Amino acid sequence: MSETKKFMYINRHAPHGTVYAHEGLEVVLIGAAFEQDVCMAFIGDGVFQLKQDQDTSEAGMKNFSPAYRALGDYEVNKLYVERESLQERGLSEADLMPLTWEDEDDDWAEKPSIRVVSRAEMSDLLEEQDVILNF
Amino acid sequence: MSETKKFMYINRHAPHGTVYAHEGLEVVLIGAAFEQDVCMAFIGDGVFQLKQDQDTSEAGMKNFSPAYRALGDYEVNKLYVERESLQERGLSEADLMPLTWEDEDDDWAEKPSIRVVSRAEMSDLLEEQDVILNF
Amino acid sequence: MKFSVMVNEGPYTHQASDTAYQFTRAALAAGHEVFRVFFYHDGVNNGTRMTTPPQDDRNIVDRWSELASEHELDLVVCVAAAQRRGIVDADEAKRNGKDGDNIAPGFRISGLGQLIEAGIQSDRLLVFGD
Amino acid sequence: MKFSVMVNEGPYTHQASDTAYQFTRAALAAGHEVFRVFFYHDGVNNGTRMTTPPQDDRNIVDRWSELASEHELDLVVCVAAAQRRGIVDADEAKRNGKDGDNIAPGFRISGLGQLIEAGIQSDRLLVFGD
Amino acid sequence: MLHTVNKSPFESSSLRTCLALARAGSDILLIEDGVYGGLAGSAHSTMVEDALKSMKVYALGPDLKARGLAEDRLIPGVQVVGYDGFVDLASANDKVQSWL
Amino acid sequence: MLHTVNKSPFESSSLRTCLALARAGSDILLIEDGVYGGLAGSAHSTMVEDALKSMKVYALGPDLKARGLAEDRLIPGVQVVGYDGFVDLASANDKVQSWL
Repeated sequence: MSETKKFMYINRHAPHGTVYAHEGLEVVLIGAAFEQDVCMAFIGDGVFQLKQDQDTSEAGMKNFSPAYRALGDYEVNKLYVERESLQERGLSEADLMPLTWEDEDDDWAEKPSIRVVSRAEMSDLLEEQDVILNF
Repeated sequence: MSETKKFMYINRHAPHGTVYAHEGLEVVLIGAAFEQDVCMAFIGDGVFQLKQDQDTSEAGMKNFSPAYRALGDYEVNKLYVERESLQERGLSEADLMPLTWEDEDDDWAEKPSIRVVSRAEMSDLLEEQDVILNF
Repeated sequence: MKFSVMVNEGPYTHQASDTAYQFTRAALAAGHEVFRVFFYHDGVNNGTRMTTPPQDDRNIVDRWSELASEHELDLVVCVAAAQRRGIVDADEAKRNGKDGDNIAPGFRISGLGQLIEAGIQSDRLLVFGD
Repeated sequence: MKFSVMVNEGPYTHQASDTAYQFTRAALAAGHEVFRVFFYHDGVNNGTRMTTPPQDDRNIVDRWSELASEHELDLVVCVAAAQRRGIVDADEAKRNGKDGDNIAPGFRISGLGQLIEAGIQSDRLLVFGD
Repeated sequence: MLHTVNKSPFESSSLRTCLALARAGSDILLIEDGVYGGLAGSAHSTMVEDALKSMKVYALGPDLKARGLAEDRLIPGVQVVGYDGFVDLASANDKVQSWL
Repeated sequence: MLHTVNKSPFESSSLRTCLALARAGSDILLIEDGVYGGLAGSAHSTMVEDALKSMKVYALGPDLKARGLAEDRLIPGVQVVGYDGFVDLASANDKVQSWL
């Protein structure tokens, strides 16, 4: 099979309380080398992964949140965030890290990676995928 | 300290999906040897632990539910079940295993171990304890 | 049809490993192919040969080892997840200065690329976890 | 005041072991006694010396071992939970026919009675888990 | 598309999230503690009854039996399958999403 | 009596169960993912606002910082403590119940 598959990594866990977000991100970064059509979805508590200003020093844990900024360099630039999940949590898009990527087809213009979508749009996106992994 | 402490084992997990109910019961059975004032509370999905007719053979797992019947022999005979938790789950007391103990102070009369209590009564019971373990 | 299976929780604590095992067995019994079983997160703890479960309970690790030997199943333990949790084979023990290993028969330690490859090569990828 | 602490989840997967460690350290720093730390369920996985976490992350197992050696902390791993999950010391390895052990320095394997005793002897018992 | 749910709706939001995102025509399979979502007469039955109007909902038989739940306790319309039926559902659908 | 809650109220019923059973005068400490329960303006804020009428609610500072939550995002009345404050709360109360 020489095909390209559509991979979606769904993130539904908050960071730090469990390792799923952290180890899920490691899968995405490794998976980027396989040149598939990749996107990430942030649903429910998963939206907390993208919260700005995470500082784990006092909790004595590793702060893996800067690694989300590397996603653009790995050509992982479709990060769908469910609007309803943000709203239920009292968050807005301004609370999220400003993640970007450089579009080589557009003179390396810096473009936002995060796309806030409605639940209905998220539902459509799920249906389009070939492989879904859930972290 | 020669004191007797009031121990409550709170059970809030359904059986089989996770090991907490099973390994929690092992703590109660071992703890019975220490002659403390022991009770168990079943709250939320914990009430499912006492459901009758559990049969794990097709799922290929160990059926530990018969061990609840041994509790009476270990003088663990105060099993408080929250009424509201049963109701929310569409269960009634008739769905629960008929657990009993023999009262040596009453000519070994067989008495029921399960006491269905209201949420308010459960709240009072929590306050009375010295040590609370949660499984 | 070609399946792959991902197991994300350790033995006994969550039912995930049990359900994954029963699914894998049923898929093989129905004549399907199982390309790979990939163990991630605490799932790597399924791959230790050091367990001694009670006699009257199932032996989850042995069950996987036996299924692997009967069906030439590829049981892959993620190396990064295994390092965090202390699952090591002889190579890993050497590389990380450990005085022994604990990997169970039929399991091998490899990278996350094996999971992505399973997703690409298989018709269906099923995930079992908490 | 005399505290005991119960840890019910393994390292890294849940924050429970981190919070238990920080609490224990803070209790000791405030001059309290910590009678025992008891590891149950997947918590027993904190007691393996086979982990090799990434260099830029905390080493949860070593942290416990060091705290134990600094403060003569009693770190007890439940034997029944350890058998299900493959944590063994030299005695257990012999008893169960294992070809090696993996217990980390400062941890000892013992029975559930040690937990009940901690509940009886301590002024407060705190539980950290999933 | 096949969605699996393995958590109790009384303790976790997984089933609610799954049903909010699953499209009409989807197959939903309740496994492990997820089978409690199939219980009739519970505080969350309506959620599954609504789903049944546009989707098929299945529950894994071995997990129901393990928990002492007879088929007559299920919401009418919820179908019971074995591990072989689980494999068939995973084959018949183009992909599987596990709401862990 | 001190109650600790370590799970997000958006995904788990733990906080709701804790508050239903905790008596007036109790101390509630939100730790780990439980600190999300302290967020103002969320779908579950009312639950904690009601609790604050008869109980004290605390959130663990290191866990708030780890998650990028500044104190001004908390429901007014929720107090922030460090690990030392956690130890003090555990000492000051006669027992501790962890709603895991």
